[in-house]
Amino acid sequence: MTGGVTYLAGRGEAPGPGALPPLAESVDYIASLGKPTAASVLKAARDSGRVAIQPRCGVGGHQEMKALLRDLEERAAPDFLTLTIDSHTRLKRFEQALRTLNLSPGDLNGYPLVSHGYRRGRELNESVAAPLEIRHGSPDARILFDVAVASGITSFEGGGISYNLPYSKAVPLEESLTAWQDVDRVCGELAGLGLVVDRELFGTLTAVLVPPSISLAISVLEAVLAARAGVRCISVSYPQSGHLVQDVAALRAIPALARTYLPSGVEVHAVLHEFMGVFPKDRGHAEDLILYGALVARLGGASKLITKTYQEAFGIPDTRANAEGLRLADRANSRLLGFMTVDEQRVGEELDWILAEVAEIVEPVLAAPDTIPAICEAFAEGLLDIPFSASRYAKSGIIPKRDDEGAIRYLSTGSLPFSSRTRSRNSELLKGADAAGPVIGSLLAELADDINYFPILFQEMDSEVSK
Amino acid sequence: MTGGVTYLAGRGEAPGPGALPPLAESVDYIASLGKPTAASVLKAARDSGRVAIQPRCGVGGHQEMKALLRDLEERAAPDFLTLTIDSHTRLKRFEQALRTLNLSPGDLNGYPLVSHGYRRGRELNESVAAPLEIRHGSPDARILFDVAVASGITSFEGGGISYNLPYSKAVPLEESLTAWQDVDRVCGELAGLGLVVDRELFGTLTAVLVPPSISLAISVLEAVLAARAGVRCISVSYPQSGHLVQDVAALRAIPALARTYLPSGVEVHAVLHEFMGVFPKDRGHAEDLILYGALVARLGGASKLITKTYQEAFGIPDTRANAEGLRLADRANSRLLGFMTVDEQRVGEELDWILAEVAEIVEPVLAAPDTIPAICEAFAEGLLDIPFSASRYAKSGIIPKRDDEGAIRYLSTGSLPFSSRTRSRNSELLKGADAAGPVIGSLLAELADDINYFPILFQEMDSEVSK
Amino acid sequence: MSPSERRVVILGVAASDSHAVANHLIAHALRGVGFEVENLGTCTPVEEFADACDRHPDAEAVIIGSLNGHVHEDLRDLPAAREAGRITCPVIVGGNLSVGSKKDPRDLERLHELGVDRILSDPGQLVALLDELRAARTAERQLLVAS
Amino acid sequence: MSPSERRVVILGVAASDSHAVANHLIAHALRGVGFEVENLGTCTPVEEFADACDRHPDAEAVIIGSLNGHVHEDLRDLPAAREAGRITCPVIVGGNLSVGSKKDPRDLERLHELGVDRILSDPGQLVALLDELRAARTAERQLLVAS
Ligand code: B12
Ligand code: B12
Repeated sequence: MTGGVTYLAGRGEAPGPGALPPLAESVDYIASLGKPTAASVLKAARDSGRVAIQPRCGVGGHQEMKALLRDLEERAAPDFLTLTIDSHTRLKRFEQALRTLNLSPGDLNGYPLVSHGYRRGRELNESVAAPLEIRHGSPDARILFDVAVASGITSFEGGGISYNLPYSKAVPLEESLTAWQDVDRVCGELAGLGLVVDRELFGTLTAVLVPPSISLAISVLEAVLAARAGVRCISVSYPQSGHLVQDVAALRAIPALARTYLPSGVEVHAVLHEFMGVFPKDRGHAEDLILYGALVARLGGASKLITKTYQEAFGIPDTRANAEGLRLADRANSRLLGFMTVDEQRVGEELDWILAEVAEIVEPVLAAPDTIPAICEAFAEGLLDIPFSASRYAKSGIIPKRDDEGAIRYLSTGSLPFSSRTRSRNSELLKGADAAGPVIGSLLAELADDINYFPILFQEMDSEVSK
Repeated sequence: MTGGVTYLAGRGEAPGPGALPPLAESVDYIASLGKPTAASVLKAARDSGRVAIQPRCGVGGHQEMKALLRDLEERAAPDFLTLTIDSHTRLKRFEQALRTLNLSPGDLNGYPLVSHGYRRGRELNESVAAPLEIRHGSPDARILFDVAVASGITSFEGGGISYNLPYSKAVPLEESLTAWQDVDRVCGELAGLGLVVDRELFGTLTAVLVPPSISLAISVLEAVLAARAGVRCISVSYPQSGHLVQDVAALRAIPALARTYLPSGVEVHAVLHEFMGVFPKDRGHAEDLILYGALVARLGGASKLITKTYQEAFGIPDTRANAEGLRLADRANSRLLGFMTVDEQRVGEELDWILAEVAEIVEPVLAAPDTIPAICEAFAEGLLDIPFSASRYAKSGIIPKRDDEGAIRYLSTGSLPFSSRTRSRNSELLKGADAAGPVIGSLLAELADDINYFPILFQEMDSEVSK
Repeated sequence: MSPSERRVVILGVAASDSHAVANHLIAHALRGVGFEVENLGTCTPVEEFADACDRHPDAEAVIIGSLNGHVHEDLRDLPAAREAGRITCPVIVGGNLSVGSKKDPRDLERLHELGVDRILSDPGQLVALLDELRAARTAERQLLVAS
Repeated sequence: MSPSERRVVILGVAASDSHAVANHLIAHALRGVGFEVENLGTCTPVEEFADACDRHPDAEAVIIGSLNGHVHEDLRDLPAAREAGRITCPVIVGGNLSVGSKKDPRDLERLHELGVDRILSDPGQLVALLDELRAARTAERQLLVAS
């Protein structure tokens, strides 16, 4: 029964150059490619205890993109390669994407796949051995997804919450959740045709001071929706906070959450995004952070790691910096580092707390009869929330804060439905940190310090609070 | 009273181009250079808990050498830079060195400082901010040392045993020990003039499967001689065996041995030489080993680390590879790796054994009235020994072997004056390893496997034994 | 700033750009020193800035952040909006103003050509710049009155 | 090799080179299969190899290892020694035969020009090569006898 399988674009605007081939043809094309799917590479990584490595990479021009992928593969042989999509395309500003592509492709901050069209997508796919993933930030990715599948790409990032709230201002959640349900349903249908698409959720959200339980709770909700729509392989990504115990616990929470909230037929992988906030500028400091992130991924049992580069603080990295970031991160897979351990007892405690916080956030929503409306309502009321929202559709009523050790806690839990036990633990943990200065007035300075945590730790910058 | 201070060359052959300036002038020159001495950089590193980083580097041509030093400093800012001397100069084959320098400087495996002369040495010294060390392998380094001091270089590697047995075939130990006593005496006199020269001993010896207690015992003897001659800053280098607990224990043994065998006025630094045996060929594997070595240096509390490069298995590295090796090693100094620990109890046990073995080797020698003749005699009788000697003046009667975990033990202790307790521990530890195959006939294969430990561990090579 | 004084600025992030953190912090900081901030938030096309100017004819400046490298395309309609007299106050831009890790000064010139008046890197200098611009305008008005 | 057969080789490391490990292992291995090995060890000038040839006129080959990259300068006197008839048997060289990590085939040619007969990388192939060289020599002798 494949009658239901159609391109989503048929339901929306017509994409770039020319119509897409029939879907079944794309599935055959992928089989004929003779390269592993993203899902199988992830599984192989987990089975072998290796953390698969993946860069972010995307430039506007087609030849430049091909060269970039090939160079990265040649220099660093990552397990995955990426097409990072430009931010016009993300917001369906296809006209602007096309204009910039024609006038000045170097001005694009990613590869406008829709404008280039699926034939070029296939060409990129064929030019490297590693499977490709599309990374973007589109509240409504249906057109992009169609072109991606037609290009033979087997991994697609995003979700109805995580690719809306951090990435757009005025797209109602219902709209993005519905659009992503469409994407996930096609993934389900493709699975029926024998092609398992890896759907990575963007737990990184707004990246800056995201409390682990917020990241994981939103991924749980997106994962539940995806699994219901038929998705069979889900990667739950989590952004490194910078605190070892917290990060290892958060990564280890992912399989535990999958057991609790997802059907057993779904493969779930933990993915670490190397620190996504303000990066140190000095090359050595940036490299310290890159290596640290990769070690955290290993200790946390992640299947995959998305790397950063020593140019992160400056702009989109050049090829060499990107390759060096990959190579450095890959050192964490070294056979010689088996001696590294983490304080298991502290990780265990932190893990329990993370699971409790996530449960308190997601369970009221999942208890409602209809999940999508329940999510929209919860965000409207602040029962679900994220810090620093780019969108009007989240309240950003929570205030994150680092504790004395650097772990991210809740200074204000906003309207999150937390138990008093959770609330008092958070304020307990922040007591020391608060003591640093009077709360009134210095809040902004303290926030700035927490945002600039690594530049300050590496003494690239003075603390605002201690000024 | 500086009347005793003269150039050693006055006592030997006349070196390269032109006579050397008066020694006092060189001391003034060093003071005027306005850069820290090697000894002060070592002290600063130890005080700050940082492992200072140093490359090996040396090419034949002068301009090329200057460019190499500058490039390395610009790209990787190591704490020390090196002039690695070519192997003609090491053996006082000055004529061959000069001929190759004139005909084809690229054919030299190091910088022929004597042929270039001290003025060029000063030029090199002035062209970089880091202090320079001379690394060579000369059984009789007196001429080279004179030119080094005249060049304003404040660190000089070698010793009467460690720069003889691995580096020449037919130089009697008495000759090299006496020549090095001359060097050390001038260091003492220079200390009187206010210039403390760092004298690094070459505990690496023949580099391949050197049992830690052999390396350390020989360094103790050289250090005792150096301290008696007036040397005030001694770096004891130790070659990474590849076994974490053994290496950390060996590095931590260095300050303990200094307390036991050296006068308290002498500064002693532990230096790790990143793995000096057969390196893996694959770049990633080599990099894993480089990072591992650097982490071992940190865990062992070394003041300094001499780095390798991913081209080690192939030949003298190019500048980029050298810089990348330095940068990678420097990651071990990361502030973010404070969580790394080592099994302190096992390190403690291993440390006790190392100290016991060293004591059993050195104490009979140090008990003799005259140390130099006692050393020569002990080597003649095999009471002192090293594996794989390049020289006739060591018996190479000991046979090293890796135990099940990869630590280097004694399969045969030769004529070393070991207690039965030490001997039986070593055979205990090798029981498992021996069980791998019948001893007769397979010894050579087992030795080959131990030599090729890392290529085999990284599956670049098959084990000979299991063939 | 005296408590009676009312100073209004229009703030936002460029059209294709969703980087919110600096925008949140700048709004907080300006409000903290007494400004009335009409914060249009992320993903704000030139058209929306122009509409806000219509609503706030007394706005001292339009302050636009851009981090994602797309500022030139995102401000493509700025010359037209100025031409049409819809944005008359000074336009200040700050952030990460081109794609890539190596920055070319030409990219800043291109912004001036689009009609951007001032480019700032440190938001800490915003208040001083706003004061300077106001002083200049006052002087200009006095000049007009005098002539 | 039949137990009665006596096969002699001369082994050593080039003049400026003190790398001993491969030399130790090759000597052991050749002895293990029955060769009589005159091992001159490390740091052996051409002169010493020639002296050993004098002592062992029946030597099947002179086998020289070089790791440190100095093989060309170290074998500089080889042409003279061959000219003078002091080294008449085949000369086999192996190891790391130039300075640097990128190898140029020209460096091997230069060795042949110096009078090196065979260059090997894997010591495991030594015995086969020695057998081959001996067979060639026997054939040559038979040819001489026959003609
Ligand atoms: C967090 C982050 C994100 C988050 C943003 C979440 C959110 N909604 O806010 C997420 C993950 C969603 C994200 C997405 C993307 N990001 Co982003 N992101 C960052 C990151 C890591 C930190 C930014 C941040 O919040 N900093 C903290 C705040 C306080 O500082 P700031 O934004 O850097 O701003 C400072 C100055 O620029 C200045 N400033 C900022 N605005 C203004 C305005 C005025 C008027 C003035 C005077 C000054 C000023 O003051 C601030 C303090 O010094 C930076 C890299 C870094 N800095 O380390 C990349 C970075 C800004 N992102 C980048 C890119 C490209 C993207 C994407 C396009 C993805 C991609 N292709 O890789 C998408 C953009 C989506 C879109 N439509 O715009 C690039 C920009 C590249 C370039 N210009 O060449 C950066 C530099 C990363 C990189 N090296 O590639 N990103
Ligand atoms: C151990 C070692 C040392 C020890 C040697 C101790 C001793 N006395 O034996 C010490 C530390 C003293 C040393 C010193 C030096 N070394 Co060193 N050393 C090594 C190292 C790490 C291992 C060599 C070894 O023992 N391997 C084990 C044995 C079993 O294998 P092998 O020697 O590699 O030989 C193999 C083949 O080459 C071949 N082979 C070898 N000989 C022969 C002979 C024949 C006939 C045949 C057929 C085959 C053959 O078979 C072996 C098995 O596959 C190598 C790098 C590496 N490989 O990882 C560098 C290396 C050989 N050393 C090198 C150099 C340059 C030096 C120095 C000149 C110092 C310097 N400038 O950096 C001095 C030389 C001093 C001198 N006068 O020669 C370079 C050579 C560079 C080049 N050719 O471009 C190397 C490659 C390191 C590097 N990457 O720079 N070294």
